[in-house]
Amino acid sequence: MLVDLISGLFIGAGGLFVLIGALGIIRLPDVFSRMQSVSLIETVGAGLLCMGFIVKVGFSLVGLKLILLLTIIFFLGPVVTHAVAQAALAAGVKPLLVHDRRSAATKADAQPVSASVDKIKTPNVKASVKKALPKSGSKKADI
Amino acid sequence: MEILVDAVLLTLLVVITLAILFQRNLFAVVLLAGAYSFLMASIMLVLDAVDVAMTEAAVGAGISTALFLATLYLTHGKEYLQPNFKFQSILVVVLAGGMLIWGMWDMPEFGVMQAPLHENTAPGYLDASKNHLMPPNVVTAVLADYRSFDTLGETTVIFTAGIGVLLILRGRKKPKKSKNKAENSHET
Amino acid sequence: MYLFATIAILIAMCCAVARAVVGPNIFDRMLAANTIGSLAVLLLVCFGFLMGRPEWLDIALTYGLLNTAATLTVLKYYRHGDLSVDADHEKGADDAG
Amino acid sequence: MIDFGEILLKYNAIVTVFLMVTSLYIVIAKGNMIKKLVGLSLFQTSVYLLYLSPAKIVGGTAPIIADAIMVYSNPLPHVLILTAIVVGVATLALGLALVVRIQDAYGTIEEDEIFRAEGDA
Repeated sequence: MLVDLISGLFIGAGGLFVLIGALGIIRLPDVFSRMQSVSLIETVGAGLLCMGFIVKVGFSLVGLKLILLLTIIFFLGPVVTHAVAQAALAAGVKPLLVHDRRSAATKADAQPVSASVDKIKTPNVKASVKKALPKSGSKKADI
Repeated sequence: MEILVDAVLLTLLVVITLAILFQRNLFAVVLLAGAYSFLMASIMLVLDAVDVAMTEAAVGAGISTALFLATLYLTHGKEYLQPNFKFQSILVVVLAGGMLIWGMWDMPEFGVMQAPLHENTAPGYLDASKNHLMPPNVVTAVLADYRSFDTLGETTVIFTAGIGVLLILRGRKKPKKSKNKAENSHET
Repeated sequence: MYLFATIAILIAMCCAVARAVVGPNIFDRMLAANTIGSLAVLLLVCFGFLMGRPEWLDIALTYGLLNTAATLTVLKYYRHGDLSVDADHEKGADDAG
Repeated sequence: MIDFGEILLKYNAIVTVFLMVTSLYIVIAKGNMIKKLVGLSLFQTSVYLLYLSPAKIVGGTAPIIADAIMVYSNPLPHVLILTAIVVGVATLALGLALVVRIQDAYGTIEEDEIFRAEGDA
């Protein structure tokens, strides 16, 4: 009974964190900040979920597998996000700092073109149609 | 519950397929194909095909992606521009799709136990696994025992494909890359 | 609770797919593809418990490893334009070009 | 009023047909060889789905025998598809090798450019 309660709490919290991370994936403005919410899913979300299941099954083969899985996700997720960040930086994607956001916002105010930072939709679609393949430089297209 | 999860995953699959259709950057196409494979493997798991899901994840998301990337490297993966809308193709495709839907509409409903498919041979294999000295995994039992010659033939197919890739790529200028590719296809 | 977790993961998967489809540049897609893989692992675990047979966690392990390997392969290809390059031997070589 | 229950029960078949049709369109209408091969592998995957959907029994579990479980899904399509996947990746490798040779011979992997080169020759 207590076990059920504890594991339920863990799993619920994990689901909540996964949801928050998902919100971040669609709402945050650029790659680097999205990376942060992805790692939220991969560490806290996955960790809490696996914790809950481990508490539920106790010490058994399934529990052992869950521990292995938790280890893998917990350590390899940040490795992957780090690699993505490194590759993005090497390809010339600049992080969108607060200071940049302000200037982008004022620029958007100055120009009638809707390049507002909050509405990431329109620039996104445009940039993806325009197909910004690797070659840096053109990364200015988004936001 | 299974039906709901299944339906959501299938919808995501449709979305990704449409994205692949309209995407012009080959690199992004390969990435999306990898995501498609993961989703498809999840669907296979929901459909209770555990072994198939594992194979699909390994082959679709792992080896296929590596093969596509190797080919992109060798062919420089340029973007391409061409007229998008081809009337004849769309006509053919819509006709084929309509006929398929028409033909499949009479099939038994999803997940019904009384479908003819489930009543003839499958219970025999399940019983054999349950009562005789067969491994508990029925798929393994069928694959490695009842039809092991078939599996041998399958291995032969992979071998032949590896030899074929080697022969096709033999006379190239950069032998290093072709060897790399052949190894990739060999690992299956 | 299992149900809630499963639905949360499905919703997160929808968001990741949306990001993979819309994503302005290639790294967004890459990140989204990796997220889809991780979420598939979590979905697999939750779904196993939901259906009462949590034995196929081996497959989840396979997924997790493959997901990482695939993403790193793609990144390596993207960064160096080649899969067989030795990254340690070209320190400082800026091939971002 | 649309009957959503029936749609949900037919949803697998509908999506399977849609995937088949879309990937068939990619194969026959897109000019780039690599994209054609991506379409071909998507087509194969939708065929897997075509085989695996009827094998599922709602309420059943995967065909791995355990005590106290009565209903299993049908294992035979799984066996067929397991073979098909492996053969599929062999086909894919061969096709990609051919694409590499085509690039060597023509300098392009666009279908129309290859046709043009052939017509001139």
